[in-house]
Parts: sequence; C-alpha cells; structure tokens
Amino acid sequence: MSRAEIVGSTDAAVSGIEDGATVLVGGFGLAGMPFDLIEALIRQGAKDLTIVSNNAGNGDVGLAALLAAGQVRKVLCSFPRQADSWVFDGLYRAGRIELEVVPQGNLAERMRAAGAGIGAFYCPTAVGTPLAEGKEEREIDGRKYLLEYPIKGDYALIGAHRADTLGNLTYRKTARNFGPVMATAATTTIVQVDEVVEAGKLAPEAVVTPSIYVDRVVQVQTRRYTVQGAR
Amino acid sequence: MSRAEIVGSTDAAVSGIEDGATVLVGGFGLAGMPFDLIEALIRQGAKDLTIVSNNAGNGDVGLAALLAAGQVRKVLCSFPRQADSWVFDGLYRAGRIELEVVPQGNLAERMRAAGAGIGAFYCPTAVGTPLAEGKEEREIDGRKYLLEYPIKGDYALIGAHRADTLGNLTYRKTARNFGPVMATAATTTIVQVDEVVEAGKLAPEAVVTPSIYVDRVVQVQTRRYTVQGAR
Amino acid sequence: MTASGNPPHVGAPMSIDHRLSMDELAAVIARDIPAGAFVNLGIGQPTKIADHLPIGSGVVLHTENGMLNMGPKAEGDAVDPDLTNAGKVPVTELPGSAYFHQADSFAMMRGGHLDICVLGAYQVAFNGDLANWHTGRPDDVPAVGGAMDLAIGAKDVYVMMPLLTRSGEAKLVARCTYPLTGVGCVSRVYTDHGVFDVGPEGIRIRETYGVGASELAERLDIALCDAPLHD
Amino acid sequence: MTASGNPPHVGAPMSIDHRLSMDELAAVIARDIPAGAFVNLGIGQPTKIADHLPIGSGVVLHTENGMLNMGPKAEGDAVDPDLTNAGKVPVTELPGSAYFHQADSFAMMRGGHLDICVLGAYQVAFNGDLANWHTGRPDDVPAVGGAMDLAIGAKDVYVMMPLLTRSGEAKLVARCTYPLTGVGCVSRVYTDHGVFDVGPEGIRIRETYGVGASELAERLDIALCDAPLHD
Repeated sequence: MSRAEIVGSTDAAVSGIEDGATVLVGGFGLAGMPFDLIEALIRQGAKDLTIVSNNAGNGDVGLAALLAAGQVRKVLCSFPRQADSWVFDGLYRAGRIELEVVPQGNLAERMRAAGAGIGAFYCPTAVGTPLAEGKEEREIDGRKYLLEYPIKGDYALIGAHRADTLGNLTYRKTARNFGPVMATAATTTIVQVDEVVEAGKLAPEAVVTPSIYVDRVVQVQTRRYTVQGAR
Repeated sequence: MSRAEIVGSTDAAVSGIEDGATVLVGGFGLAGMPFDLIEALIRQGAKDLTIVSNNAGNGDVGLAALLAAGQVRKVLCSFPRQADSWVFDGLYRAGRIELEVVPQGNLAERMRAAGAGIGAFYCPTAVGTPLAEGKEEREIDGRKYLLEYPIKGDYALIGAHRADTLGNLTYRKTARNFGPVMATAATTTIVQVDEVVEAGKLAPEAVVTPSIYVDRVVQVQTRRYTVQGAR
Repeated sequence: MTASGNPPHVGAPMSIDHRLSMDELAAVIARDIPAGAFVNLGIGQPTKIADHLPIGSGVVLHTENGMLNMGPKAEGDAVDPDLTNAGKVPVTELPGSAYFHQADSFAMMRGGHLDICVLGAYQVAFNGDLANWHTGRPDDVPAVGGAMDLAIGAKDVYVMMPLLTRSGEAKLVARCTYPLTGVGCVSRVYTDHGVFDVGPEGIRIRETYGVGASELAERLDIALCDAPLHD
Repeated sequence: MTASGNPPHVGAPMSIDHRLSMDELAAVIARDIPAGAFVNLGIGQPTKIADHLPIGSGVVLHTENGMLNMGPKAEGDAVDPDLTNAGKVPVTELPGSAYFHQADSFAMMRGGHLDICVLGAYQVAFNGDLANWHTGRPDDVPAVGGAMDLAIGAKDVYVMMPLLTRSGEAKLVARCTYPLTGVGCVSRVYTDHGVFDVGPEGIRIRETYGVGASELAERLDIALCDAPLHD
C-alpha cells in the first residue's frame, strides 16, 4: 500500500532506482530543483536514465551534475537552451545524449493526464508547427488540435517546502512549478522537503499535494541557489 | 478586461443572465451551494436555463427552488435521484424538464477541459455501459476509452469562503467541490462569499481560485443548511 | 476468518458458522483492508465499514466530493454543513486531512491511485462486470453519481451486497441483466453468505458464512473455477 | 501616440518623429495595455514592459512558471530563489498574488483566460503566423519553452521586435521561413519603426516612428490592406 514513508537519508530515498528508469525531475531552472535527491542519485549510480524536466540543467549543479555524470540517455524537456546549460550543450553536440523537445504546457498536461487516467487529449498547442510532425490532428468546433499522450514516470524526484508525517505537501512560491504534477504521474514519488511536521500541522485547505501521491519523504538542510548560472 | 468586480448585492451579481443561458451551479448537495445567488436568479427571472450541477436540487432550497420556479429547461447532472429531490422528481415525471446524466468525474473533467482549452479527451469511465452510447471509443495501450467533450458555461454561480478585493478565492472544507472547476469553465463567473478581504490578506500559496477566473463577487450573510432534506 | 492483508487466498475457503448481518460483513471488510491503504467507501452499506476501522488503522479514507483522511460521522456540535461525505452525511476530519476540488478528486480516482473502493451492487457477473447504478426500469430516474468513475478507478474494486435478492435470486450472475456500471472491474465480492474472489480465470470462493462451500456453489448459476475442497 | 485602450485603430496612423529604442517601445506597449488586463510578458525584450507599467495600473502579470500578480524584479535582500519569472530572474509578489502548479498555469493560458501576451519574434507573417522558437539551423539546440502554448493561448498575441534584421531584411514577411511557433495567432506587431495591426483582412499600419507610412509600407515585401492616407 502506498502510504508515504519518512526516510532518514537521501540515499535511502533514492534506493532502488533501476538502470533505464524514466525519472521526472522537478524544478523550473533552479527553483524547486531537488538538489539533494539528485546528488544521492549520482552516488547511487543508476544509468541509462530518461529524464523528464522543464530544462536540461543549469550551471554545474542539480540536473546538470547528473548529466555530467553520464547517467542520462535521453532528456524530454521544453527548454534545454539557456546561457548556463553548458553541460547539456556539450553532451548534445557530441551526440552523447538524446533530446525530445516538448512544449512546456504539453509537458505539464501530458504528465497530468498520466496521473489522472486520461488516455490522450486533443490540444491546440503546436498545430501547424514542426512539433506537430507525426501527431494526429483533428478539427473540433472549427479549431484544430493535436492528439497528445500521457507521460508517465517510474520515479519522480521533487522538492517541496513542508511535508506532514502522512506525506501531505506544501510548496513555496514559484518553486511549486512541476512538483504537484509530477507527484501524480510517477509510480514512486520521492520528495525532499525543508521540514517534516506532525500530521495535523498543515492546514488541510492549504495542502497542495495530498499524501496519496507521495511515497518517500526526506528532510534536508535547505540549500537554494540564488543566481542562475552561478558556479 | 476581466478584472473582478466586487458588487453590492446579489441582484447586481446575477444581472444580465439571459433566457436560454447555460449556468454552472456549484455545490455537492447543499455544501457549497450558492443559495443567495440562486435566490437572486429567481427574482431576476431568466428562463429556459440549462443547469449543470452535481445534483438536481435538495429539499426546497437553492437549486430546488430554481427548478420549482419553472426557470429550467434542462439539467445536466450526475445524481438527480435522492431522498429529498422531490422537486426535480415531480418535474421529471411530469415531462416538464430534460435530464442528461453524466458520470460525476466526467462532469468535473469536462468542465476542466472547457476551462483548460482541451478540445476533447479520452476517458475510461463508462466504457461498455449505456452511458457510452453515441460516444467514440478508442483503444489506447490495451485499454478502452471514450471521447469526451468540454462542457462550457455562459455563467457559473458558485459559493466560496473568502475573496480578496482582486477576486482570489479560498473555500471551506468539502464545500470546495465543483467551485474551482466551474470558475474556469464559464464566460462569467459569479461568486458569493462569506467575507471579502483586502488584497494581500489571503496567503498566495493558499489561494485555490486565482482572480483571473472570477468576474463578480458578492459578500453575503453566511447561511448554511445543515441537514440534507431539512425543509 | 481470514487474516487481514491482501495476499491472494490459496487453498480451502475459510468459514464462519452463521450467515452475516450487513454490519458483521462491514467488520469483515474492515479487517481485510490493509493498514495504510487509501480507500473509498461507496454510499449506502459500504459506509458502515468506516465504523469498524480501528483507531490508528492507518487506513486513509477518500471521499469523492474532495477529501482525503476523512474521519467518522459528525455528531452534535461537530456537525459542519461544509464537511460531508459523498452521501451528504456530515463527517469529521482526521489529522493530516487534505481537501481538493472535484476534478482533482476524480483524477485521483481515475488515475489508479486509490488502493480499494467498496461499492454496493445490484449484480456482479462472472467476469467482474458490475451493475449498481440503475434498475433500468422506465419509471426510475437514472442517477450514476461517481459509481462509474469508481468502478474503473481503484486498483481493487470490492462489492458489498446481500448474495440474494428479496425474491431469492442470486446477485452473482453469469451475465448482468441490469445496465452496467463497469466492465470486468470487480475483484472481490463480499456477501452475507460468503466472499468471492473474481479473477481472470473466474470466480473462487474465499470464505463461507453459515453454509458449506459446495452448497453455496450450488446456489449460484455460474461455474466456480476451483471446486472447494471441504464443506 | 495612441490613447491607451483596445478599440481597433481606425483612420490615419499616428506617428512619432524618431525610430524608437526597444525601451521606448516597451513604454508604448505598456501604455497600450488596458487597466485590469491579465498579461503574460515573454522572456527577453517583452520583460522590459513591466518596468513601464505605472504603479496602480491594475495590470495583472502572469508568469507561466505558476504565478499571477507578479511584481517587479527583486533586488538585494528581496531576492528569493523560490520566486522567479519565466526567465528565471528573481522577482517579487504584489498584494493579491496567487501561486499554482505548471499544469494549472498552462490551462489558464491555453483556456484563453489571458487577455494579452507579448512575445519576441524572428518573423511574423502577413496572416499572423509567428516564428520565434528556433532558427532552424542544424547546429542550433531546439528549445521551445512555453512559446507555442502562449502563441495559441492568449486572447491577443502581441509581438515586440525590431522591424529589420541586422542585415536589413524585414521580419514582417509574406511567409515565415523560420520554423513556426503558431499559425495565424499574432494580432499586433510592435517594432522600432512602427506598429502594425494584423487582422483577417491583412496588415494595417497603426503607428509610425521616424518614417512616413508610405515609406514604411515600401520597406515591406507585403501588401498592406489599407494604403495610409498621409505621410
């Protein structure tokens, strides 16, 4: 049964991630990036990973460090090209990593569909563009749509602000971004939080990710990178 | 532009609702039902309405009173048959009202699709049942789905707990139910709240319905009906 | 009596020496629900199961009107009209509750995140088909609520029902004659005469109450997949 | 200079006597955004528009990484790594902000709830086609971000760009040669030489900066739908 477990270390949190797994990684740039879980995943060493994330790593930390460690076979993301995405850039130009570019809203909605049991959906984004290639198009009520399929993860690694002991989560400001969506779309959702509090301490109306979506929680020392591209 | 207006009376709040309009009405049973807005709509007198709501009225108050006033041509809902749905029952058996039964989850997801710009979606609910009649079926990854289309409202009438002066909303407990979804799915969203507070007084992380979805807000004296079917 | 826990039952059926009341049956189901499970209890008889979950069971109840970790029925001053279960009965919250809107609630269900739901039924067929929403009588107001969503959503769908109709006909049938709620969705049937596992290979008696397994098998108009070994 | 407000421009184009800097152009766009509008400013040049919105303008800024009512860039101690805009630049919140996750943010956009978005562009075509995400050069890493979602989502899509490339070719073209972001989606183009309205009947000059309307028309390789009346 899927009741969340509060684990004592990031190493315990990422245990069992297999070679070849699809891992959803939270964060928009550095905000919400689960740095400590990614570092544990680097120590853990799983290879041939498919990573789904908005970006393809910034600077040399977080996702960029995972790419640099050579553990990633493919990246699905919306925006890999940034001033500080030199790690991805090098791998990509050397032909050492695959890239699938997905419009940001489709990335989010396709993961939502995976979590919500939707088989596929018609979306107006990207109609008539090169990213429509190979997709089924349908006109509904005079507007054109493309058929989009769910993106499901084996694991999600996300950062949140607080968890209660049942696994309910809250987030801080725009660090929320992909976390709540990815939590619903993965078989096993692993969360790093700034603080674990007793059940009953989070206002039930303010819970953003209900405990049912959370499998493992680990409390870490808050570490936030303030400037994009800071080395 | 769609910035929310705080209006002084429920009569002002419901002004302009046309005969023949499709009106989404919040509430699950009596919880979250916008009683005061419905009473104003009865005074306002718009006729031939199509009502989308989870139930078809309970007791003699709220939606039931609107039905009794003869203003409703058709009801789209998931559960019209309840111990205290005598008003709907009488009209339905007399052939004076149309009914379209929609599974509760589809009702919610179809309104979400309307609000989210999704043209249609494949849903596993109701496959192989009488409610699948006339719907397109497709097998995706070995599972069968039905194609479901958005339900859009001209107006939504919903009940919330607090609004700030910009129109951001919070809800109380399970009275949240359909409110946030309907707010996204209607051209004009009209909200009754227990309290209007200054912008900045609601925690931005705890806002459930962002102001962009809200058009008119009216503060009313809290009135809640505790027992289903109480006359 | 079966031990609690989910391992598929192997070998001879367990038995109790008398036919169970619906209340006793609720207690049996409560004991079969593993600690930590996320469970939805349908309206009607299944609601009783909640009364038999021991304090601290760790079972988390979902109610489709938008809540996780629902507590017992509210009494006296604890009654809050904004807090009800799916049957519109006032309930309470447990520490670690979370509220969400209707689309999120059904996404949770449809997405396969609930471990178990328990539903009442008119009929269950050999192949797991479920009929529980409509008698099909022309004078009956059709009402589906969340039944079709629940039927296809939970990992395990249990049915709780008397084995026989008032006129003595078995409700476990070769083929449902009532309109279907879901196709092949039921995995276990709890009745006053015994419990049945429904699997790809057919139906197997799991427990018997006040009747021998052979005798029980004879009462049904369907072939059981595994002749019981003892009476 | 045009009055603020959205009424379609009729009659002779307004003019300013010098070509505008991008900063001056940002000021012009800021003045054209009506009070109370919900607006998304794309990354790059359009971000500058925020600096020209007067305090109390009532314009509510949306950032697709999950926030409404975003405030100005954060400076000094106000920098919070959990609060950034879509360009990953630290920003602030205004009273009445709300946060939401990525799927909700793009539902808001795709569902047509934003009044205006302003995007940069490589090219805009006669029919409103937009190219702004990819040069199409084989050595360029493709990156789309939220551009395709924004292009089809907002009620009005404005483009802000220099009219000419560095080599002097017009970026307002008969047909985009760069890969498309969206089809027929642009409604207005703000450039350093003038402003153009794009409608079903073609392109019309709305304002000119440092150039006569006829001369401006001659620089373009497209027919304008309405010959300007004066120079």
